[in-house]
Amino acid sequence: MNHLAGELFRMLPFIVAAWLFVVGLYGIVTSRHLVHLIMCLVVVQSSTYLLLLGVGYKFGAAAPIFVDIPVGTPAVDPVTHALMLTDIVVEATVMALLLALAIQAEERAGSVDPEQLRIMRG
Amino acid sequence: MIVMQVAVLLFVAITGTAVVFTRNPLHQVIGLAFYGLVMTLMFFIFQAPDVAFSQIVIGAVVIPLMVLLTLAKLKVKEQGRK
Amino acid sequence: MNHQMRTALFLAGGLGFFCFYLWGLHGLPGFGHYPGPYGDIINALTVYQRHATDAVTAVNFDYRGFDTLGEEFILFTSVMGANLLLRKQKDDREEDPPLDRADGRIVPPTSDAIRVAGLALVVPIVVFGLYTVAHGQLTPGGGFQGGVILASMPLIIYLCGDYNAFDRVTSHLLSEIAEAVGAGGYAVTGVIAIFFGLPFLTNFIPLGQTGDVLSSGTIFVISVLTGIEVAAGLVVLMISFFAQALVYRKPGNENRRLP
Amino acid sequence: MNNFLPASPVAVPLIVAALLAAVNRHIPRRIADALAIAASSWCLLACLFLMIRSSHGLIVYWMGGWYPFNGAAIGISFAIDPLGAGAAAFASFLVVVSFIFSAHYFDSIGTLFHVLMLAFLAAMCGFSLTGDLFNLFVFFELMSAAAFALCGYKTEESGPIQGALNFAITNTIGAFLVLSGVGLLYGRTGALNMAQIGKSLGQTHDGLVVAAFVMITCGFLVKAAVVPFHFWLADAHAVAPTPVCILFSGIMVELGLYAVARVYWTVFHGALAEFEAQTRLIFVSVGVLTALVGAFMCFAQRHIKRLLAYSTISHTGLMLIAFALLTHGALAGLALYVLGHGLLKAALFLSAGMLLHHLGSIDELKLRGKGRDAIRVPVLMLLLALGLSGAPPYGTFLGEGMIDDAAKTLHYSWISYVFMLAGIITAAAVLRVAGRVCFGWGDDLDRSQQEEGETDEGRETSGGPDIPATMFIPTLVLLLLGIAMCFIPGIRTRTQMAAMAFTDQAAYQQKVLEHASPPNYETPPQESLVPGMVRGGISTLLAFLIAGLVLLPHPFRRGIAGFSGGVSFILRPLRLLHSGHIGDYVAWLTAGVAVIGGLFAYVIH
Repeated sequence: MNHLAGELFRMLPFIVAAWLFVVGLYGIVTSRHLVHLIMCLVVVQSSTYLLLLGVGYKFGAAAPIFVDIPVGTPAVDPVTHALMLTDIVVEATVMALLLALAIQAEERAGSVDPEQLRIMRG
Repeated sequence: MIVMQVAVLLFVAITGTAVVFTRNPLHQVIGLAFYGLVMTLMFFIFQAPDVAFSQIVIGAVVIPLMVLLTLAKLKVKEQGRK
Repeated sequence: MNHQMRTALFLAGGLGFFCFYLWGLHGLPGFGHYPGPYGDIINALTVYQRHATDAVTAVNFDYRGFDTLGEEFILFTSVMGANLLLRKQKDDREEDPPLDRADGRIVPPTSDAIRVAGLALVVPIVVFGLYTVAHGQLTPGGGFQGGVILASMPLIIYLCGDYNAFDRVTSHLLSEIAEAVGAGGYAVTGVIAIFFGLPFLTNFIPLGQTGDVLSSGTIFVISVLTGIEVAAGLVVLMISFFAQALVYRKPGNENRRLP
Repeated sequence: MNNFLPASPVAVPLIVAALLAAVNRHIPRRIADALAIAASSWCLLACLFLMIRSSHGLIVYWMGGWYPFNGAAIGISFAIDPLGAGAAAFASFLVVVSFIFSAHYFDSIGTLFHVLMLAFLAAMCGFSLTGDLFNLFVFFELMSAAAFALCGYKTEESGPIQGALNFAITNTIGAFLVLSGVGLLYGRTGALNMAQIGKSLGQTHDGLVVAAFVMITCGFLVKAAVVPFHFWLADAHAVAPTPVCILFSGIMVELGLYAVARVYWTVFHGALAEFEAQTRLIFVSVGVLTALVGAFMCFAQRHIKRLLAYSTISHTGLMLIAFALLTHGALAGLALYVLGHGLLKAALFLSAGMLLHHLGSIDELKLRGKGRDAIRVPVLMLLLALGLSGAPPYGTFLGEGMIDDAAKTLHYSWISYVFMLAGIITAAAVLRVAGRVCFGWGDDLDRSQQEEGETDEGRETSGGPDIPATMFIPTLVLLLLGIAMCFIPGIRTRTQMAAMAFTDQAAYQQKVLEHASPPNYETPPQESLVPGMVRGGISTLLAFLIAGLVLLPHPFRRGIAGFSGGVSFILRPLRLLHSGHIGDYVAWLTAGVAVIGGLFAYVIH
């Protein structure tokens, strides 16, 4: 039992990451509103934050800012943080494009329900 | 520290799930902004202040704002059709 | 496929994917046990090599500055793309946009207290934004974060004043030019290094004293350029979205009501 | 110059893009055209030069001058080899063609089109040249961001918006899959440089490695539009402006496959070496499925651009088969096939664009018999269709022959029938279009198949009484190059040498991390081209036969009614699956990743 709890703890951020990925996809698949769908995509993306954050973390280590702490103090991985920053920008920009498309969908097709947006088929 | 980490991770999982299962976009956007705040907290707890800094402005302000503006536009259009 | 079939297909696939992903994640060393070496090397080198105390900024703007160049251009491209997608069509009917409120409801005018509070907020926000941009190499922050803070200034003006005030403080044209200058400047900074006989994006400016605002060579320059790009890019985005959603608040439309 | 050249295919278009964005609308259109063409020509020349230079060994270029520290990469490198540089050069070439062709397009949007195209180009070049896994993701996203916007350009119609939405959502999920895979690898190895990850993984093949492999591969295969990730492609191609389509079909989709190959040979080759046979079988199966689904769907279309899009799906299936053989011989064939196919498919899309420009429609049935006064275009399409069936002397034929030779040694010679079948059906579909549009053969609109979706699209240009030279000449040049590439002396040998270097994981690692000099490869023997010629000839004849049967006047067709009934029996459910519903697409995507992942999990255990 203790072993299982330890294993769960060891994997916790990663389990949450996998869960968010799948649950976000579920939201996308079952969505009836484009804006809802786009927000679900944000949840999928946040899965990657958790993965990267969990990967780069070190127990008991400080943030990688060497102002108040001397060089050599154990610090968490700065590279994953840089990757996450990139990821966040990507998130915001893709959102902007998708929302612009959603506005145009309402404008041109008169609906934001994926059921009604099926002109491209066959 | 560890208790806080576990708590915030579970909190992220719950709020994320709630965002997906909120079907009304107007309610959902509030959930999303809250989710952004929870993520910010998580980044702070996991020693990522730089990321937390970005996340709070992007996740809790910029994205919800864009979504709100989109929803406003959609609503105007919908009313115009009726 | 109808809704049930789609959901069933997804649940089967999603469950499979979830298990598969967990199987892969199980091979990770467990959180809290970062294996290195990349981050540890950076942590050890960054203060000596780059005179920057914020390792994340050093990675972002120097060690992996090329990624950030791509990232800046993702932002730049998306802003351009949103401009393209939200452009006015020639055949767009000049429809009377209805108001976004129920018939007869009157929006209360913004109170003076809020206006004053908003104005009082603007100055510290700008100062804080500039501070964040300038101290990126020293403390958490940098061009990206500072840029977003700066971009929130017109937003506050909108929230506390109105769209007209927002319109007055933002210029679409200027923001677009500033955005292009920020993004292009980043690439140009990289090219300047070549004239010093160095590879693309290499530092060519004296590193200065660790802890100074003007330290860390190109990191500072790139951070400022990124700040310009991000702030201007977000303002352009906001203008595009506001123009979509808020046409009906422009002067002259003020008294129209739903038919 | 050595410091500048490797970075210039990314830096130059980005700087010009920023410049054009800054002066938006304030310079005349022709100056913007000239600047954009100059920038993309620079990329073309630089990449060609790099391609030739790197044939003597990998060129490794460290951004920011951050050379590896104790064998660990701390910066981002470009690792340029002939195949990567070749892909970038081809992308630049298509961008140049696209800029020339689009002289009559996009009048109302100032320089926005140029800006987006240049960013797209920089992303494709960076994507082809980089040696860093996360950097690959960044350029993947930059490519996508530009592509989404370009795809939705015609915002005045409903179709492009829906096509762009489907494209953007599926590809974004693909990108997250890639990023998750990168995260997994980083968590194990603490490295992002592909050579270093490969070295660090060594021979280990546990769940993490397999999951990372499947997620990265599937993410890139979304871009490569492989069944069941392919749905977005037809939607996006059918609606994107023609000058953008040629980039989508000609190179962007293939770059997805390029990334799969690059990552496999630099990162996973050692780890998965033990399971090479199983990996081969899995991906060949996926490829066959893709080739067949694409071919049948292609034949069922009447929207000409959509028809061409499905033909692209079919051919990506063939390309995936070629990659899946996992030998350098097949990879060399793949490279030539991509080049040959890209030239022909780009020319086919340009032909469709000319029809749209001249006749104002892109619906095969509506255009029946209308092509007589623009007879150049259907004739051009006919000539191009021959290339799709792999007839000599088109570039596709050369690649196909090499792939067949490689398959034979692996006892996979049956795949040449798949190549023939896909080639016959896609070529027959294009021949049918050419025949119907040009001579008015075949059925008229009244017996139209029960079309459900979009069959036509609005004009992209102001139209005109004749076809301008800026449209016709680029198309002709593409066709001629598609033929001429067969006659470049030693092209097969050189490509094979390049493929050997591409697939040599150990040499790649040593060169990137330790700056070792490259090994010398011995010149491979050349197989005879005769069997390929026979196959290509048979395919072409059969394609003509099928197209002829479909175009026969109605009374004569009674005899084959049973045949066409059978075909539509297969096609109906297949077409229903292509529902245009984004939820379906994502559900298929998830299921596809789960199935491929499950197969690999089964194999490893």
